[in-house]
Amino acid sequence: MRAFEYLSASSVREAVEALAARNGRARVLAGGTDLIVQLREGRREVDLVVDIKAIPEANRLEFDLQTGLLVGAAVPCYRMVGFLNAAGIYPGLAAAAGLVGGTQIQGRATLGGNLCNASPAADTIPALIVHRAACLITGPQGERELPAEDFCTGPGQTALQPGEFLLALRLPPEPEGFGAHYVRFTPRNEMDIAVAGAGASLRLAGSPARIIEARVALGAVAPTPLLVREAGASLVGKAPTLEAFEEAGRLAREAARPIDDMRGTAAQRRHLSGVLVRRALETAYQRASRGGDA
Amino acid sequence: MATVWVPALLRDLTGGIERAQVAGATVREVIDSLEAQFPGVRARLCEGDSLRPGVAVVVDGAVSRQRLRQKVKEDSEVHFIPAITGGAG
Amino acid sequence: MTPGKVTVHTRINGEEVTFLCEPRQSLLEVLRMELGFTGAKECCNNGNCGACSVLLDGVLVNSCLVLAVEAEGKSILTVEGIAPAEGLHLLQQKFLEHAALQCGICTPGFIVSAYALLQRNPRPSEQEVRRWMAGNLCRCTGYDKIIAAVLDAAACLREKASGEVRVP
Amino acid sequence: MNEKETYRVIGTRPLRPDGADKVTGRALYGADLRLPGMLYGAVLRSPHAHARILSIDTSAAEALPGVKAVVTAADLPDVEAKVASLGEGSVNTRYQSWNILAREKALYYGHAVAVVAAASVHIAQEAVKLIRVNYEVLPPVLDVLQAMQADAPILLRDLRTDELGEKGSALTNVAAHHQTKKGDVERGFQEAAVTVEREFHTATVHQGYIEPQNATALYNQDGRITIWCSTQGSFGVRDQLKDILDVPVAQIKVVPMEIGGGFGGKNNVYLEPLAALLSKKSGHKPVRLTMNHADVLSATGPTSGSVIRVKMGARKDGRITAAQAWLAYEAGAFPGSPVTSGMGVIFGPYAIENVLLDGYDVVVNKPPAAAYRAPGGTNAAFAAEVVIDELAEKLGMDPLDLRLLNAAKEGDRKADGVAYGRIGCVEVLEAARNHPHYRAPLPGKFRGRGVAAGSWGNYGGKSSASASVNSDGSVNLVEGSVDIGGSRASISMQLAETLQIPVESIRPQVADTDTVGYTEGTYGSRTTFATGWAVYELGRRLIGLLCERAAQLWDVEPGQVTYEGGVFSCGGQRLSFAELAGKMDETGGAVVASVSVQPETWGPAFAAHIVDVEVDPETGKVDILRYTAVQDVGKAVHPAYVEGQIQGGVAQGVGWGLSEGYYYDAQGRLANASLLDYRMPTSLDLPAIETVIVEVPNPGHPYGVRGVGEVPIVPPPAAIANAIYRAVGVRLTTLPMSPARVLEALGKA
Repeated sequence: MRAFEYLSASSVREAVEALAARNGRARVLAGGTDLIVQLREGRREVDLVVDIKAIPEANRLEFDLQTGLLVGAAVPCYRMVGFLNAAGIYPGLAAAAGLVGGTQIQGRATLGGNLCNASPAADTIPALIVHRAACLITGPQGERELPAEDFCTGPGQTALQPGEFLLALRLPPEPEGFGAHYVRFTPRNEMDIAVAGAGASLRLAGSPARIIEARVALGAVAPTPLLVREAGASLVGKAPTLEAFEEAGRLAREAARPIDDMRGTAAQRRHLSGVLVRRALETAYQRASRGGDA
Repeated sequence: MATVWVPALLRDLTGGIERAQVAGATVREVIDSLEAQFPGVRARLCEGDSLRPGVAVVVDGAVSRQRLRQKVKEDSEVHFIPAITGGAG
Repeated sequence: MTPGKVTVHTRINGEEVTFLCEPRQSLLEVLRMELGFTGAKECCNNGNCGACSVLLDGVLVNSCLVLAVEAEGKSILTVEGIAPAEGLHLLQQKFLEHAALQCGICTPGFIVSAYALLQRNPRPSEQEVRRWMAGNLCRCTGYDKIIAAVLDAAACLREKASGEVRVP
Repeated sequence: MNEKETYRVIGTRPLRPDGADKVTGRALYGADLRLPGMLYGAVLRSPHAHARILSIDTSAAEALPGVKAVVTAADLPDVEAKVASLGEGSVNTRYQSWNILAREKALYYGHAVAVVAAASVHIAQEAVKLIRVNYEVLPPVLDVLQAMQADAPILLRDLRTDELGEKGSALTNVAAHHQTKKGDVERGFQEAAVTVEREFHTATVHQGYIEPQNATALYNQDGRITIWCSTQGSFGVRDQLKDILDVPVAQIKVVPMEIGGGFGGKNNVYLEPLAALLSKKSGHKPVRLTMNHADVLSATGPTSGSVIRVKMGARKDGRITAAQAWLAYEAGAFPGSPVTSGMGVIFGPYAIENVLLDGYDVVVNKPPAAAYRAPGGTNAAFAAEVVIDELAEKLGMDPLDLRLLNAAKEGDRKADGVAYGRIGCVEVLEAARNHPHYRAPLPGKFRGRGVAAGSWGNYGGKSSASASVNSDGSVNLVEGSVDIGGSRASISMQLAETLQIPVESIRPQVADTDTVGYTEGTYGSRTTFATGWAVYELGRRLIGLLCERAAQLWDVEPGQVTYEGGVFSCGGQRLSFAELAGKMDETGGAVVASVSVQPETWGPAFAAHIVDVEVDPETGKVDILRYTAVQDVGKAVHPAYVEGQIQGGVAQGVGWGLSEGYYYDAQGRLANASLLDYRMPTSLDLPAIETVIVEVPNPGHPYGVRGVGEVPIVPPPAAIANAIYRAVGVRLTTLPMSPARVLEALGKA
């Protein structure tokens, strides 16, 4: 591994200043499960690694019925999943975050890191998108917010500007009649990267129930995680039926732009997009009809 | 006389004969006898003064480590088979 | 540019240990090459096999995916710290009784991983053990005897802790 | 020989003697060794699958502070000249040398090109990046059928097809054509009422040991070379080093460290000669080289991908009348695939009158094939056992009944004409048919049960051991067999059985090549068989020596002393083993013995596997619900480790069947060279694996031992394929049977 310096930043300001001073040659370290591998394999070269785990704001994990969930970028998956499961909230996000690696990886990997690594196959990003998560970004120009679907711009590429870093993620409260889920397909039952993944959320209202809001997002079938607006739109106003879910799945399949690689074939990914969207919607619907995720 | 099972790829030299009764007290002598009956056999089975590295000789069911020096009995069965390999090297 | 070495203060298996390292050195590299804790094995070296598992402040991690400098102020438990002062830990004993190891290279990682599991969940189901251990690869055993050893150790530890009678 | 019907030690389950070290992390594997002043190495590997090396410039690497030595192929002895003087027999040495460091051409992605030793591994890795190699990139040949075509790019400049001593005239990638012929297949197929013919493809797969290759070398000022490494056979390493480095055997000492898995993949040397050369060039400093898994997957192992065509015919009553197979195996960059082993396995469990087998050994731009657990057997059995399943279906017969009807028995001749001795094929198939698993209902949609059989020949080979008796009656045992899966236990148990003393009294030690007699590697299911035989002879010799000591004490002839139940006696005089050991001083000092054996009477192993699967027709995913493996092991010395061998073989076979396989991109770069994307089964992918041990003792071994480790990997892919067919009605003929392939077969994607 090429040599670099290490800074454990204790404040947002210290981190921002250190990142800005290195002009793109510095990188944030949270869980390290991607960054350390990339540095070791020479896929990324930096002069400085800025550890954000000692920054209080990056470790926040808070839930409020009015403002929703706030997850600091340095919160490891096991901690967040445990928090969500214990409180019985955001089961769709818990499902996605719980899939990131095996137990050892769960002990280190973070939601923020999963997002910043910007893998097309990242499990948590479709879940964040369907939860309408916002990315809280901080940098030399202060803080800004960006919808999760706009954060990744290409494989390994994000909307972060020089000197900026992802500080936290904010998820709005799950409204009445809301349900969300993420499912992925992997050949192995663990320790695998999604061949395809699908997140889905919907909100039900009325009696008989109609879908009043819906979001569908795909992973591993395009250069970035994909919000499939037309699939979500197709559901709005409809009754929550298998036919409606399958139609959303069909639209998702059409939106997918998959490739052949060592993890799967394009044809397989296209097919799975439809299947997984339907399955995600089925579980999201079950959650919604039980009176919301909470 | 020992019975030699002629390897499939040598049957062009034996006129299609699959089994031959040949004299010899060792595998070396058996091959000499075969050569006398079917000229060219020795050059295919041997390389210099030893059995080819890729060829194994089985006498009465056991793969022989003595190879050309292996003793052969009057009623022995002798097979030349491809040496079992696991991989290169 | 060669950045200088950094001083890191830790507790390893209950003992205070201070070491010097380069920022690019992983915790695994320092444990093995500088401090002599070779029980943590360097195998895949990118988080995919679990052979280098250690507990970092009580959390199971792959030490190949931790920079040694990150261990500042933290406590580390390696396989060398599992056994009590006398004899073996029950998990270690059960691994031997069940023949749960063949080549043994993955064994320290499995023992540390199982130790972490039983601290959290003293009564795991077979499926819970299999899921927890999915980050520890073994190529020799087919996992069968490892799972049996962990379940047996869990039952014995419960029995020891509470005088509980085992139900077969 | 099996005069003993009951054993005291054999068949019990003692704790392994090296156990405490392995569960506490104290056991020393190769990468755990630290020597004073040790340097660390890194290897530069070819990014191209097929390229001519025009030049290598190492000057910038050499100039980097901390770099102590750089080695390229120019530093290896010129084996070419040696080959010329020795004839074709040395051709493997030349290829091996070319594999150690690419000479004229890089022949696969990951082929080592240069290697650096430096003060730290990080400096060595930085230095490697400074080496400039000028390549002329050539088109790669990655597919065995493509490689066989007349217009395919040629890998090696001198390769002509060998057909049992007859060389072809044209340059080719087909290194050899083998043929086995018995009876008349044409006539056999005419007699058949039903025939099935199919073509099968299997991916290149890796042994997947968890510990990467490592080697530490000290090339001393006096020319002595010491190598500490992870190997299945220390003497094999010594032999290879002698040839590759062109140094006398006496100059080399190989110290086998604990080994973190091998499965056949740690017989060949990769790093050892490089570490030795770096040590020499760096001023005789010890040098350590280790691989990571990217290196392991791209440049060691693997075993052959293959294309196999099988045709079988049977009469209405189920009797198989003819079987024909065409097998083409990838050898990797240099000749030497296990195709002949595949030919031995393909119809191994059956007595068939008319058989024709053609096997082709074909070079492609992949790493040279290394042995992998029953090399070549799994590919072959996959093809044959799926065809037999289809025959059973067409005949309306139970698949195990069909196999039993045709099962090979003692005296039946294999395809190569050699007659089987006492084998347990029928016993294994009967045990499978009578197993509750086979009879259990399997309710639920998309579920199916499959069976498959498998055979493996096993092996004997050279083994040595020596022992000395301690005054307390314990025995120090020195053996040359590296312990990969608990063989210290199975060897100690056979010595304890022979000596009629507790196994805890045996102190086994695996020794280096200076300390023990020549012993072949731990491969070929040979260790418990051959090294076990060595310690049986060793035990008898020690008893003979101790009888002489007792005779001295009692003033009788040694022949009058008997040894029974752990007690020496003559007339009314009695001394236990330990008591007599305590009197060594008065009777002439230490009692020591050494033996070496080379048994040729190994016995083949047979297995039958039953598997239940569930297929998700929407995703193509196959889940294993239940698995039972039945196997004849001859005699199970340590049943727990026998079960473990069977379970481990099944697990590898399941991986081979469902998820493992090399994925090369169009340029021939291995895209899944990591344990993340080379998908070996995790604990969550496998069910409990039930084992059924059948014991048909091998009459060619004092304790009836056959060999255990290899045959369990042979049936799994075929059994799974047959189960998938019963579950969803499609025949999978390509490995791995990945979700994408299952979906494709179902017409979904």
